[in-house]
Amino acid sequence: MTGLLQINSDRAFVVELDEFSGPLDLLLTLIREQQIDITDIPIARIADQFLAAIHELGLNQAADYLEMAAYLLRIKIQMLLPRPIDEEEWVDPRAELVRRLLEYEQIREVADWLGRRAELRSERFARGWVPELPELPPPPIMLSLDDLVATAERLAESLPQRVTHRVVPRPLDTEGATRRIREILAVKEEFDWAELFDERPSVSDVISCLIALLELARLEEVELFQSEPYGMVRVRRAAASPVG
Amino acid sequence: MQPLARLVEAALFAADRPLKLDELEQVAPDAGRESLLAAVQELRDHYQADEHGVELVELAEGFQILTRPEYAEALAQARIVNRPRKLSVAALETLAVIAYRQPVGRAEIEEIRGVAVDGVLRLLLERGLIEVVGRGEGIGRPLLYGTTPAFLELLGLSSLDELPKMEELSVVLRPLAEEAGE
Amino acid sequence: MQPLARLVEAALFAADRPLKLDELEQVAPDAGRESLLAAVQELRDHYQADEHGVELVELAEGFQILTRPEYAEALAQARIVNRPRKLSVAALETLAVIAYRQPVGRAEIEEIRGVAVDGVLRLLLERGLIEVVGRGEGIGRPLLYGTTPAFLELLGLSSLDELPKMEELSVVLRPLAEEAGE
Repeated sequence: MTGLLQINSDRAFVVELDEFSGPLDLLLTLIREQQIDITDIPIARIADQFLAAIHELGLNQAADYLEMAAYLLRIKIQMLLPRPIDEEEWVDPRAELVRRLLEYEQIREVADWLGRRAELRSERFARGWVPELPELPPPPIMLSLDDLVATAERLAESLPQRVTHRVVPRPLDTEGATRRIREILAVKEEFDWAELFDERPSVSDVISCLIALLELARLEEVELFQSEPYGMVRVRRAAASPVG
Repeated sequence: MQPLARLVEAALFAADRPLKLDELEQVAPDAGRESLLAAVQELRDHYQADEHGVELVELAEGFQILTRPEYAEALAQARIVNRPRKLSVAALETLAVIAYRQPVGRAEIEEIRGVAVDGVLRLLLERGLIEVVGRGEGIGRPLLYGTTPAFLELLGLSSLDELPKMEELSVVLRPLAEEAGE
Repeated sequence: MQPLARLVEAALFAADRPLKLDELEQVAPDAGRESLLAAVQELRDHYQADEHGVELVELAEGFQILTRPEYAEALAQARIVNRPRKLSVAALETLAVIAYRQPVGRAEIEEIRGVAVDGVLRLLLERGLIEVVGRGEGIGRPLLYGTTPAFLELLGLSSLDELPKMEELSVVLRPLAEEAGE
């Protein structure tokens, strides 16, 4: 704990509040700022600084960063364990981290190169307006079963299927309800709101109508009133209403 | 070519519409209308004199560079302009939802895809890949969509049964009791 | 200009994308590849020599006419064109992994980048910069991704071979054993 506070008070490194593209990016930035040899990372210090940084940047809720923090702490502990007498047997607990950092650094270099290329390319423009040649039918469509199935699978994957507590009700249809209210108002000046429903309306139907009515009331298309407390809600075409 | 004619060429080429003189003035604010018109003329003459495959024409909508009419047929033949197009990701996703869950209404498609699909639905209807197959229950009795025979033909399928089975997509969002019961 | 160069110009003008040599051959079926390449070269030289506002570039395994870079500012200022939005670092990193390791699955990308990439993948798919190119082995047979011609177009590359070679990068991956031995 003291370590963390210490880091906060004397900030040997400068972390910009710029967004990092991930924990490896942040880690690499810390290492670069302090000109640390990547193959000999002072893991205890870096782990503390990493924790302090994600705390400071408000990233301490992000799973990816937390995972990295846990990983660093694990290595820190492993480094504290006594080494085997036979040094040959000892595998540096940091080796995997070093490999990942180097691999990431490589990708980062390529990403920067791609960014510069894209920048150059964005200075040149292709033809903006291509007039259709006269009297051509719309272009034929290319569609393959593979594309369709891959797309369907991608969609299915992205659906919240494993979240069993998430109830997905029939979607609300306020648009339809609005249309229906206007249809009735076109022929009647005033009606019971129960008239909006079938005999057994679903909850979402009732909510849809309620939202639609409130919205129409806000727009001053309708007036809502009750003749007595808890009485039936009546819907009336507003005086200035354009409907009808 | 003179610098101003070069700039005019770049502008007419890159614009997504024919450009009026006013708009060309915005590209070269210091040039003045006279010199801009001269630059347009220079470009037109250049295309003419050097026998380019394109020409500069002035229509009511403004100035534009067009391919010469004599090439229209060769270009159409080669499908340079009218080439077959892949469906956009949005169209493909919508089509996938309809294929697996038909008959299905707009609200449900939007729920799965998480975006409004009006435009895409219209496109798919226009291209004859989907059609209205009925109306659903509930308020407003929403239109329900299904795929057409043209859709099967495009995929080389003889019936919908030949679509690879996709349990997830046909089941998810069905009655929740089933899922919640897991 | 020679008739074939004029036709090539008309074709490249009419297309809103790079045209491959194959496609040019369809426009001029009797010309032969050699003379078509010569016509492309003639057109390129002509734009250069006569100082046009556009130039012919080799792009995404094809040819395309583009405006010269020096006009970008004026065209953007006048709202003739919209400069494409810059890709985020996350998107560039993901593209870098995919470009070098394709076909590659999500898990591998996440392993290298150290973050979840669902959102970025979706964005890149939607922008057509990557596509699903197959399925991997193993549990769930993960989707594998690769880059598209649009990716080359975005970067102004004529082919993937133009990407920097791994051994040219300043950071070189050393074998693990070497480090562990230190």
